Amino acid sequence: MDFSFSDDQIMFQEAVRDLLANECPPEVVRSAWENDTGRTDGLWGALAEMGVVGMTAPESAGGLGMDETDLVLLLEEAGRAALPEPLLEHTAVGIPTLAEAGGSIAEAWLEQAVAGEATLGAGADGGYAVGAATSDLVLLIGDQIRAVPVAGASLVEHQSVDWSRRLFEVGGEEVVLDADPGLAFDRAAGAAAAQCVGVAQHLLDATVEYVAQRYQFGKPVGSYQAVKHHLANAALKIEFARPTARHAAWCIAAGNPDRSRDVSLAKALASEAVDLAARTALQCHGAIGYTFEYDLHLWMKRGWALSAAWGDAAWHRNRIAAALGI
Amino acid sequence: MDFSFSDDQIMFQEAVRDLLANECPPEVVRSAWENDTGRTDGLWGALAEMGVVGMTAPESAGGLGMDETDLVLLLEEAGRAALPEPLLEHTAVGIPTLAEAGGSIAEAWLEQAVAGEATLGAGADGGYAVGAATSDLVLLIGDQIRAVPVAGASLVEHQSVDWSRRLFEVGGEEVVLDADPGLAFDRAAGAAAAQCVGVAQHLLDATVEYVAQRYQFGKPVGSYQAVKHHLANAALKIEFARPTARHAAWCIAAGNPDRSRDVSLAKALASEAVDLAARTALQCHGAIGYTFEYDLHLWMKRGWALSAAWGDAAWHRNRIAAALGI
Amino acid sequence: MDLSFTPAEEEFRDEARTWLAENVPAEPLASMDTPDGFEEHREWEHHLFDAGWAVVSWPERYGGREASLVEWLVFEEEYWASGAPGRVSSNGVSLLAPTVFDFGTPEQQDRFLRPMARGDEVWAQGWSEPDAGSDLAGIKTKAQRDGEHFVIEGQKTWCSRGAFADWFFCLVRTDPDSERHAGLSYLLVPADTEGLEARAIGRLDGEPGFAELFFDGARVHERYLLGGEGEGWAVAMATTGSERGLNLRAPGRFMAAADRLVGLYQELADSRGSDLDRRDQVVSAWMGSQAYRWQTYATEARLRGGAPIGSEASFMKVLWSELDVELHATALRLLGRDGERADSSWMDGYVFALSGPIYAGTNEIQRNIISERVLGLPRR
Amino acid sequence: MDLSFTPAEEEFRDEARTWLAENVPAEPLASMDTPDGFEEHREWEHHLFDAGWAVVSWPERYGGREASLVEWLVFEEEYWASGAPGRVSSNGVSLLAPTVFDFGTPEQQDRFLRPMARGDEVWAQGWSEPDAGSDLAGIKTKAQRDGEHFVIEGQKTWCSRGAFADWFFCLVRTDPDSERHAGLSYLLVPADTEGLEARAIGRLDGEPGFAELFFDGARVHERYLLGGEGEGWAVAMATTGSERGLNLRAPGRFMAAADRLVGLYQELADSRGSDLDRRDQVVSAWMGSQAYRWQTYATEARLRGGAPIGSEASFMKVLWSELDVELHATALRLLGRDGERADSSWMDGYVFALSGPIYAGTNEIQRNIISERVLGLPRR
Repeated sequence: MDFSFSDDQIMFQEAVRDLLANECPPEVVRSAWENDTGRTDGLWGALAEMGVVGMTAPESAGGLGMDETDLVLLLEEAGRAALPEPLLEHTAVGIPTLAEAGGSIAEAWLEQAVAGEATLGAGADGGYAVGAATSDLVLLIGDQIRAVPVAGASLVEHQSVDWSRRLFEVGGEEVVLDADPGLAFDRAAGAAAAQCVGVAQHLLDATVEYVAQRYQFGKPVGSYQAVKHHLANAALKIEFARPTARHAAWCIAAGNPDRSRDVSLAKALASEAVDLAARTALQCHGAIGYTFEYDLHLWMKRGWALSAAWGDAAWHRNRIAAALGI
Repeated sequence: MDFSFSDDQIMFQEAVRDLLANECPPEVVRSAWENDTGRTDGLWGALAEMGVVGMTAPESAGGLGMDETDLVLLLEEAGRAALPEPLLEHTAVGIPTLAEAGGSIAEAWLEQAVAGEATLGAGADGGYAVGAATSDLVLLIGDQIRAVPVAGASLVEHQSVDWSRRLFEVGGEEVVLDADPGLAFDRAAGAAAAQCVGVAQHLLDATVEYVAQRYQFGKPVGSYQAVKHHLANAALKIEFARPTARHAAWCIAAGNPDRSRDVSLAKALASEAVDLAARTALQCHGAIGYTFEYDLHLWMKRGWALSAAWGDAAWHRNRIAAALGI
Repeated sequence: MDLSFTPAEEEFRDEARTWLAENVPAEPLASMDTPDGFEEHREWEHHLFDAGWAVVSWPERYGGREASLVEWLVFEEEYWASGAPGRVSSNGVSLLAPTVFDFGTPEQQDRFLRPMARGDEVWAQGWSEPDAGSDLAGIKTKAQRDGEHFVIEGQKTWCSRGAFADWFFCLVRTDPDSERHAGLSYLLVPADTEGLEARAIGRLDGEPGFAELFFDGARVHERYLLGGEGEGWAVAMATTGSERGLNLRAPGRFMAAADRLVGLYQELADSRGSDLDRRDQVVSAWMGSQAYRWQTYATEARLRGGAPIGSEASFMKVLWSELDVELHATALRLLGRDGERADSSWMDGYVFALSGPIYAGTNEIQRNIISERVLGLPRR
Repeated sequence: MDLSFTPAEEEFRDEARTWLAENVPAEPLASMDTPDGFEEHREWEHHLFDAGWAVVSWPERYGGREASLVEWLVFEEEYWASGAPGRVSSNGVSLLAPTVFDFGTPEQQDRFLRPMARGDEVWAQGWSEPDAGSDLAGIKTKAQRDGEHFVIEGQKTWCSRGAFADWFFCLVRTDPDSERHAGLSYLLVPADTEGLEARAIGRLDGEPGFAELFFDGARVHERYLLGGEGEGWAVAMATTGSERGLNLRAPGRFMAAADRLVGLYQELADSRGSDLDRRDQVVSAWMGSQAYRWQTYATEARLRGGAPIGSEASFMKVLWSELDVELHATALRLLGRDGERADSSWMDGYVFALSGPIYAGTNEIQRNIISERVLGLPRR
C-alpha cells in the first residue's frame, strides 16, 4: 500500500501545470468559448509534443506505455486550468480502448492518434459526444462500443452552458469494437472525476484569494466565520474526493475487481465536491462572480457540466448501492 | 383565508402554557422518567379540569365540541413543556375516533374518557402504543382500527430512549371500530407534528439563552457567526414547519380532500425541524448538553422519538410523492 | 382560523385565471435582459395594466384594484401558474413603489406611480457600488447640492437591466463629510440625464443584464429627492424590507415552478423509469414551495393584526432564494444529458436563481439578521 | 503508487484476523461507562496485550510489534470488522502516549507506557474546566510548586470514565500570574492522590461516563511533570494533534460500522421491501467510510515522505465525527418503530457519536483551523 507518486509522475504533473499556466490562461479558455471549434490554438500540439496526448498507448504504438495512475494527476491539472482539449475523450478513453480492441481499427487509427494527427472523440451512447466535429473517430459507449468515423457522419450540434463544450449527437457508419464497454465507461467516469477535483480546487483557490482581499464592513470578507466555514466545507469535500479519484485510477490500471464500484465512489464524491465548490465560489464572490466578464464562471460551468457528465452523483450512488447488494 | 386564531383560542393556549410553566417544570418531567408509570402526578387531572382532556368531544358527550384548529396550539405547548401525558393519544386521536365510531363502544367509553376518568391509548398497528399500561382502552390503527381494552390485554414493555415514553406491544380481545383509520392516523401524525414544533421551539429558545451567557475566548458563544447561523438555520426550519402543522390541523378539521398529503407535509417538515433543532442545541451547548443532569436531553430525546413516531420524514415524503403522482 | 378561500377570493381567482388563460402569450417572450426582449416585456406590462392586472393591490387611481393582500397572493399563484412572462417592472413596483407610497410627496406619487405600473417608465436600482455591495453604508457616490439641483459624481454597479431602464432609484451621499449611514439621500434619476452613462455588463448567461452607471456631473432636480435630504438610509431600509419580504417574490412563483418540476419528473419517468433518489428532491422542492405558501398566509394574518413585517422578512428571503436554486438544480439533474444545455428554460431559471442568495442582502447577512434581530443573539 | 497491499501486509492482516476470530468475546461486554463494564474492558486489554495486539505500532519493549502505519491501519480494519470491544485504554494509548514518546523522560517512558498499554493503568484526560471547554487556554486550575511537589487546587470536568480511571493527564496553571497559553504545565496525577476527588456525572445515556475532578491541595511529585514546567501548552498541543489526527479514530472503525449498516438495510429490506430514499443514506455512510479510508492511506504516504500531519488533521476530525452521527442516525431511521428503543447497540452508538463533533475541539473550531491554517484565510 503506497499512495505516493513517483518523482517522474510528479515531474510530469509539474511540467503540464507549467505549460497550462503559461499557455492556457483564462483568455485562451475564452477563445475556445467564442471560436468555431471550442478548442484552443496550439495547445493540443504542445501536449502532443510533451507526449501527453498519446501517453496511454503502448510504446510499440509510439506511446509512453503509461496508465491511469500516470494520467490522473494530469487530468487534475486539466481541470484546474479549465483546459478545453479532449484529454478525457482522446487520451483517457480513446487510445486505451483502441489499443485494447486491436485489429484493423487500431491499425487504421492508433498510431495517428498517438502522434496527435488524428483526434478521438467519445460519448455515452444516447448522449452527446463533446467536440465530435473536431474529432476524426468518435467512440459511442453503451452496451457495446461503436466507433464512427467523423468523415461522412451526421452531426447535430447543441450548445452547452460551457461554450467550449460543443455537444454533438453522432450518427453514421460504425464499427463495433472488440473492447469492454464497461471499462471504457469507467475510464471516462474516472477521468471526469479527476477533472472535477481539479476544477473544484481552482474554484476554491480563486475564492480564497478573492475573499482575502475583498473588504466589506471594514474587514476582509474572508475573515467572517460564515465565509470561512463555507470554504472549509468545500475544502473538506475536495480533500476526501481527491484520494478516491486517484484510487479509482489505480483500480482501472490494476484491473481491480471492485473497479466499477470504486470509480462510482470517486465520481459521486468528485461531482459533489465540484458542485459545492461552484456554489460556494459564487456565493463568496457575490455579484462580481455573477458577471460574464469575470473569469470565475468559466470554471463554474465546466464544473456543472463535468459533474453531470458520465453519470452524475445520483447515478453513481445507485451503482454503488447495486454493488453493495442493496 | 384567515390564518389568525381567535381570542378564545389564544386565551386557551396561554392558560395551558401558564399551567405547564408552573406545574410541568423539568423536575416534573424527570419524575415521569423515573417512576412506574411514565406519567406525572396530577397534571392530567389539572388538564381535565381545564377541559383540555375532553375538548375534542361533542358537547353532547361532555366535551367542548372543539376541533384540531383549537387543539393544535395546545399540542405545541405540550411539546414546548415536554409534557409526559397522553394528549396525542387520548385527546387528539382517541376521543374523536370514538365519537366518529359511535355505537356501543362509544357508549361504553366516551363519556368516561371525556371526563378524564378513563384514558385512551393509541398506537400504529404493528408498532408500539405509548403508555398502554396507564390507559384503559388502546386503539391500534392500521388498515382498520382495533380497540383493545387494557384490562385483560397482554402488554409487552420496551424502553424508549425517552424514559417517559413507555412502549408497549398490545394484544388481546378487540373490537373493530367503524371509523376511518386513515383519518385517525392523520390525527396522530398531525398532532405529533405540532408537538415536534413545540419541542423544537423549546430547544431553540433554551440554546439561544445558553449561548448568550456562555463565554469562550472572551466573547459570548452566541456572538460567533458559526453559532448564529446554526441557530438561524434551526429557526428557519421551525418558522416554516409551524404554519404547515397548523394548516394540517385545519385540513383535518375541515375534511380537506388533500388532508393526507398536507398532514405529511407538516409531519415531514416538523420532523426535520426538531431533528435539526436537537442537533443544533447539543452542538451549541457543547459538553454540558451531553450530561444527564442538565435538562436539555429531556427535549432532545422527546424530539428524537416524536420525529420518528407516526411516520418519519422519509415515510411522509414518500406519501407526498404518491399524492403528487410521482 | 379558516384556511378556505372566501367566495369573493375564489371569484377573484377565477377572474384572474380566466383573463390569464386568454391573454398569456402562447410563445415565451425573449429574455428581458436583451434589448428586444425588454421591449416585448414592456408591451406585456402595458397589456396587463390596461386590463387592471398590473398592480392589483394598488389604489384605483394608480391603476390598481385595491385588492387585499390575500387577493394579491392569489393573483400571484394564478399569474405564475399560467406561465405568464416575468415582470420587467418588478424592481419599480416591488422595491421602489412601497417607498414612494410611504415617503413620496403627493406630487411624486402622482408623477411616478402610474407610469411605473404601466411599464411606461421602467425602473432600475442604483444602490451597489464596486466597494459597497453587502456593505451598503460604504456608498461613495456623491451628490452635491447646487441650488435646486444635485450634481452627482461616482459609480454604481449591478443595476439589473440598467442598460435599458428609463429611470434609476439611487442612494447617494449628499453630505460630503458624512460617513456610513448618515448623510445619504435617495434620489430618482432619469436615464437620459446628461452626465450619466449606463454601460452593460454581461450576466452569468452572457446577456447584458447588468449595467454600470457612471455619473460625471449629472444634474438632478430636488423634486426627485425621495424623503428628506440626508435621510436616505431610513428611506432605503424601508425599501429593503420590501425587497426581502412579501413583495418581491410571492409563493405563487415557486409553487408554479415546483408544479412544473413535478411535471418534468412525470414526463421523464414515463420514458426512462422512476428514480427514487431524484424523486425525493422533487418532493423537497414541492414541500418548500408549500411551506412558503402557508408561512406567507400566516404572515398575512399577522400583518393584518397590526404586526410589522420586520426582520422576519429575512426568513422568507432565505427560503425562496435557496428553494429556487435547489429546485432548478434538481431539474437539471433530471434532464441528464440535456442538463448542461444552454438552450433550456430550466438552465435559464437555474442561472437566474443563483443570483437569489446574493442580491437584496446576501443570505449570510439574512442569517445574521435572523440570529441578531429575531433570536436576539449578541451582535459581538 | 501501488494501492495493493504487500504480501507482508496481507500476512499481517491474516494473522490479526485469525487471532481476532478466535479471541473476540461472543457476547458484547457491558458498557465501559459502568463500573463492571469498565473492568471487563480492562480484562480484554490484558488479553490483547498479552497476545501482542494492544499497541501494534509501538516498540517491542513496551509491548508493541513495531508495525508500520499501514499495518496499524490494517489492524484497525480487522479489529473493528471482527466486532471486538471498544478500547478502554484509548485515551492513554492514543492521546497521552504520543506525548510521552515525544516529551517524556526515559524514566517516564519506562514507568508509564507498558502499564498503560496493558490496561493495568487506565488513563483519563483532565483538561476541560467548567469555564474552559473549547477555550482551553482559559484554564484556571492552579498547581503551585512546593519543593519537589506541585499542590493542585481547582476543578476539571468532562473526564471520560474519570470515575474509574487510575491516572489523569492534566493541564494546570503552574505560574499563578500567567494568562492564556503561558504558564501552563502538563501533570500526570494518580487517581488515589489525597485531596483529589472524582465525582461521576451522568452522560447522555444516563451512565456515569463522565467525572468531575475536585482538587483540594492534591500533592503531585515533579517526576510526574511531562515536558518542561510552564511548557504545558506546547506539550498539550502535540497531544491535540494526535486526538484529531491519525490515532484516535482510524477508518476501520467506520468501515465496519458502515458494513453493519449495509447489513441492517439488507436484513430489514427482506422483511419490508426496499426503501430507496433511506438506501441512499446507507450509501452515503459507506461512501464516507471509504473516502476516509483512502484519504488516510494518502496521508500515510505524505507522512512517510516526511510531511507533518499538521492542520490537515482537522479534515479527519470533521469527517469521522459527522460521518459517525449520520451513520447511526440512518440506522435508527431504518429501524422504524424500534428506532427510539434504548436497548439497541445502534442507539448506544448514536448517543456516543453525538459527542464526536464536540470533543477534541468542536467541529466549529476544526473548521476555523481548516480555513485559517490550511486555506490561509485572515484570522480577523
